[in-house]
Amino acid sequence: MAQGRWWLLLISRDTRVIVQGMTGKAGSFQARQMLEFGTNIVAGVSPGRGGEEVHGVPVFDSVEEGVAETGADASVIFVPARSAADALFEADDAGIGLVVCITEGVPVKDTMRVCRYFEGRARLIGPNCPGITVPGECKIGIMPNGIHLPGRVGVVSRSGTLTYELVELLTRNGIGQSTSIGIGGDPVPGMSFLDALSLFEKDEKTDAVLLVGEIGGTSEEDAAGFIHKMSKPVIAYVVGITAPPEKTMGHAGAIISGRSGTAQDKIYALEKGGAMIASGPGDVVEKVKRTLAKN
Amino acid sequence: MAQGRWWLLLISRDTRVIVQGMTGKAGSFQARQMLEFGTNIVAGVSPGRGGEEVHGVPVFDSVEEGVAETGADASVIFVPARSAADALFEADDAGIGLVVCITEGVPVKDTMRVCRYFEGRARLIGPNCPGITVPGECKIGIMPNGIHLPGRVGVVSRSGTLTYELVELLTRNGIGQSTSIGIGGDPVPGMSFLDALSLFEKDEKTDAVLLVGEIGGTSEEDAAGFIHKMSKPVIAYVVGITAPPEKTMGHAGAIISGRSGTAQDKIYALEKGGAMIASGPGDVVEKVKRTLAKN
Amino acid sequence: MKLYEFVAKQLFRKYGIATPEGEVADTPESAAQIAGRLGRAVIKAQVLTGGRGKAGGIAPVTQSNALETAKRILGMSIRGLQVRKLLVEEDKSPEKELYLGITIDRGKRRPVLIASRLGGVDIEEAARKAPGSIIRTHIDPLAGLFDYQVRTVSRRLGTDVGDVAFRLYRLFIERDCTLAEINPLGVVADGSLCALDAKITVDDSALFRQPFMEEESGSPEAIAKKHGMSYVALDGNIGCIVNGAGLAMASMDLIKGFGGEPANFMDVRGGAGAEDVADALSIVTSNPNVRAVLVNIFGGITRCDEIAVGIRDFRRRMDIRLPVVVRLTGTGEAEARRLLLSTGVIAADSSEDGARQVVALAHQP
Amino acid sequence: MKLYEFVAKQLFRKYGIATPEGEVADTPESAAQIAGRLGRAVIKAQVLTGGRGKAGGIAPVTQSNALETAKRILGMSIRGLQVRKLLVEEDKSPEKELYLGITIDRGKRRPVLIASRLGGVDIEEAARKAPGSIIRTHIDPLAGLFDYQVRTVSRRLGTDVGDVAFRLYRLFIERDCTLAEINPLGVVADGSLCALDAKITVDDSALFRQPFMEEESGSPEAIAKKHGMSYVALDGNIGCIVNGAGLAMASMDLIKGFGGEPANFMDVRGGAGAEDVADALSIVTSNPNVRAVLVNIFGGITRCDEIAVGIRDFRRRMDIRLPVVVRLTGTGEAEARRLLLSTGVIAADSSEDGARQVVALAHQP
Repeated sequence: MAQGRWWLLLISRDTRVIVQGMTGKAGSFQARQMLEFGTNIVAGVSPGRGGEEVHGVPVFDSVEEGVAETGADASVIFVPARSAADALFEADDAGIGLVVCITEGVPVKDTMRVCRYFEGRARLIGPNCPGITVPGECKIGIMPNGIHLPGRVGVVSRSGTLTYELVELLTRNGIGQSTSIGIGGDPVPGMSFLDALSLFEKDEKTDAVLLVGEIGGTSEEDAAGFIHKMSKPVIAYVVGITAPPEKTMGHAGAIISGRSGTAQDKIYALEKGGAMIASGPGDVVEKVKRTLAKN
Repeated sequence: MAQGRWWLLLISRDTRVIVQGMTGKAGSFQARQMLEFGTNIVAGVSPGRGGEEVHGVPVFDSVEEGVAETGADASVIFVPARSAADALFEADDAGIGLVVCITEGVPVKDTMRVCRYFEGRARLIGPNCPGITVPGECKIGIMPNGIHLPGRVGVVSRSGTLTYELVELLTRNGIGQSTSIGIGGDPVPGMSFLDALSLFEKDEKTDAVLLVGEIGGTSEEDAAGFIHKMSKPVIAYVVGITAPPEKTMGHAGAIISGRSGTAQDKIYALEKGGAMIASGPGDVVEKVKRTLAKN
Repeated sequence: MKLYEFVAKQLFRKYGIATPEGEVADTPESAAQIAGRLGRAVIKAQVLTGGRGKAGGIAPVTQSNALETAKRILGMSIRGLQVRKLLVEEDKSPEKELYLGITIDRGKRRPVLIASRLGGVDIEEAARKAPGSIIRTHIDPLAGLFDYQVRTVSRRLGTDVGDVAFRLYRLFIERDCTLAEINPLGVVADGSLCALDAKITVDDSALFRQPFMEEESGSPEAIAKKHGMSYVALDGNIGCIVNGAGLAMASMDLIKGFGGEPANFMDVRGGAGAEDVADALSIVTSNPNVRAVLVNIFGGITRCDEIAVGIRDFRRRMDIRLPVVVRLTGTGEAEARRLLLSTGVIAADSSEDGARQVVALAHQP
Repeated sequence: MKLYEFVAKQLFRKYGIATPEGEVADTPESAAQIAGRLGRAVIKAQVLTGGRGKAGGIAPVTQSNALETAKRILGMSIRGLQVRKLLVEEDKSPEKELYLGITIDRGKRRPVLIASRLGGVDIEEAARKAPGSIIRTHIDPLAGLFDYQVRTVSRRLGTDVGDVAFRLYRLFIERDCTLAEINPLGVVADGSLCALDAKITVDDSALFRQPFMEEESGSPEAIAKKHGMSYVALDGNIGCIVNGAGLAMASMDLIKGFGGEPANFMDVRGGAGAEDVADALSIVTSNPNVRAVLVNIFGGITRCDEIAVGIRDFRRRMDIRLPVVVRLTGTGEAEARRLLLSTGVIAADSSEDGARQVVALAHQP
């Protein structure tokens, strides 16, 4: 209930993470991945399963109990879409400061209600997102373990696998990441591009930012105006140039309506805002490299 | 919509006040009283009456327009009970920082919704309250004009006329007030005793606080624990000692249920918390005088 | 406004909360007839107060003693309230009795769902004796009751009350309740839940948008309410007419402090005019115990001169010999003093002065 | 999911929003019969796309030309969609045409009520031509639409749309809409409001709690949806199977960049297994234009080895000669490579490499 539980940009090895939906298939699998990454998972939550253990981590009936017993301050959500909003409300009520919602297919009404409820309280990443990773420190989400490398590029993206691909490319080319954030592709996301850019701007461990956008909505355009206020360079890559208008490209909610939201519009806005535009994965690596060399 | 528009304790002659319901009988009458007091009323609001003037003050159709045209930062509400909540939402949405709701008979559900909506945004005094007065500076509400005297005693009270009586008594005895706040007698008030005490504690112009409580609820008890944390003395006067249990004493929502909420309980809690207890209006004056002399 | 148990149960059924089958009767004969149809039945006095059980106002009946029991209860008065209606219901004999209620937490400014395994008893008593048995869940008034909250309550109760809790909350919100209570909530043989008692209080301020009928009644309380005032009869002999509940209670405390006994609480509210005061005087002086009256008005919205006109007119019209002490201060004070000069009322300088004088007058033989 | 106009109008009526009287017909004869009963009528093609008016899919009819018009429209196809149903309605001839709609402002994370005096035209066009004519009101998703907001909208419109706006918002929220639009909202002769057109889109993610029937259809899009995948047919000749919408679009962009043309968009989503990939291959290769297929999987939740099994099984089962370029990386990558060794698929190192290779293969004669 407290006001102003805003999260620092960097989660760390000390962040105490709860996994909501820990006894489910995805929750259990991803919890193991996170543990292997080094994430400090202190508790799982599954109603009616309190007292059990998963991967040696105690499971509680409610987030409140989990927080009381373990002092958890972050949570990651793997519960089914129809109960995701409820799990989010529960996490916030229990005083969790950062909630990452992996669940896909959450009704947009539920997400709007949650976002409104979280105002001034918990910070939400997602839903339908890969989460946040600080290489060498902590991963809250489902990004694959092997792709990261500690470094000084902040990555923020609306997509999942495309993010993995780009992060891995950076890593393969020796470019490390300060923090990678997948904000998710749902029409209404908790954290926006703008939010992420503001955080990276303030983050002392970040020298440059890679923003990966896609068609639909105006989240990229909304963030573009902030770029020229930033002291750090931003490289932007936008996909969906070949997508025909008025078609829905996948569940990501990437709907083009009218002229706004096309890849061209986004690229135009981002370029005007001061971002360097990359034309493809290879070009992303090149531009990031060149930018870091200049700094 | 901005976060953290918390009001300073002291309204001043520079506070720009909007009167919602300005063309109504009570609104118009009280607006004149406030103008005579010296309050800087910059606008009235009455839907459908935009363009008119009352006492030379322009009237607008909406708070939003009033704020846009006049830069108002506070508002006082005289609209009927059934539309009071709507007027409160409107004031907050328009960016008003302090809203005083005079209206009596607002359904408690509406007040709860408004209080929740205002969290982290506008500050609410009332409903069903006399408002706030800083002698010599600004009055937002309906306290009679002639009773105040600038000074260093903060007054906070749940009742209306009893407050006037006590403020006038203080004044007649040469004891001035820093700020007088009538938080209102409704079951769910915006500003609570605890809120008011915290403000007075921080206020450099206040040396001592007079708290006037009455039976019902546990607002006095909730504030009592804070008193011993205060650096300033608190004199408390609680009415309703003769009220029989399980009776509703007036519209003030002063309902005694079970043992909690009786005048005796409140006096016990306040005394334990460190307040000096006054037995009647005369004793209030005596105790305040003695306290000020000691400081 | 409190609702009768049978009205509250009608509401419960409308919101899908199960109650025992039953009907209302106002004669012993019809009560016995209903009981006969139901088989094992309970007869419950319908009065708007607690403690009916202890007072003998609730009794299980058989075919043979239903008439006699109904007669007995219809003849009772409980805490001063005459029993005029009976609720005759099937006797459910629950296996468990829980408590489930929603009220308002004034300090937290939110509705609070209260649940306990200890149903069927006074919840405040249970809270004192076994504080651990009370489960409190605060509800966000914008977002509503969450699934996880109800799940937690059910887990702690050991009984799934999810469905009833959501229905009760919907009723509470849609009907502007300040209290909606099921005590006991019975768990019956087939495991289903049944509201064995029902207590609902509706926010008086919300009656304009709620379809409940206010009870018609000629009581002074009801007359005062109709005039927009608050009146509560008490045992003393000093009538009080004050504007503002706080000042009214302060005046009563002062009267008591000077050795007097208030005959009533009366708040004429802000903005009262001449006629309102005359009405207030009629109501207060309709109490035969009243030996003296204190009118204590602090003008603001209420104008002292209007009050004075009301007092003057009332005294002219009614030719009442009761001593009246009047303390008027604030807006229109000077004019008020002038108006009251020739009316024979006694002026007071302050609340304390007024209380002192009226106590002295009431003590005169 | 988009609703047909006639379904949306049924919903409107359920929520108390007035619509013209009318009925649905699927033969010219029944359309003519309904038109005859209504008198002055309009026949409207029921297809899930805009631009019906411009395409001639909406026509006022008289008794004499109703049959002929119905025949003509039932024979049409609008933006590639065959007209199978007609809505025959009374012709209201409104005095004014307004716009009223609710959709979601993704940036503000709230529903937004949009109103305009310029009804009856494309609202995005109106927004471009006369931005001042568009009134936008954001709605708090917890607190709901406020009276004052609707009052302000009505004042700026010059017409009281309060009642319709509240009903439309209730529908929008209760039915999990992402769009609920009345364009035009007609002001008819007696001053009352009538929804002359209706456009509703329901959130696909909320269909589990909404009673709408998904249209049954044998289209590849529908089959993909049933399998939990997203498929959109395009004009090119390179089939694409990718996990993740972003990576899918990146792959398509790369294909285009190398001079190729994607035949489709397909996102197999996270956690796809062997069978899902086989299904995806069936759907993609059912398009006769496809000359080569790119499978681009970045393993995470999706396991590469599972994908490999799916590809192998599909190729064994279907004996399809189409060249398939496979790029797999991430979880289970090594095992996947081993599984695919003997299947004749072409391996790619990266998305760019895969796109380059598949374009080259598609260009082979």
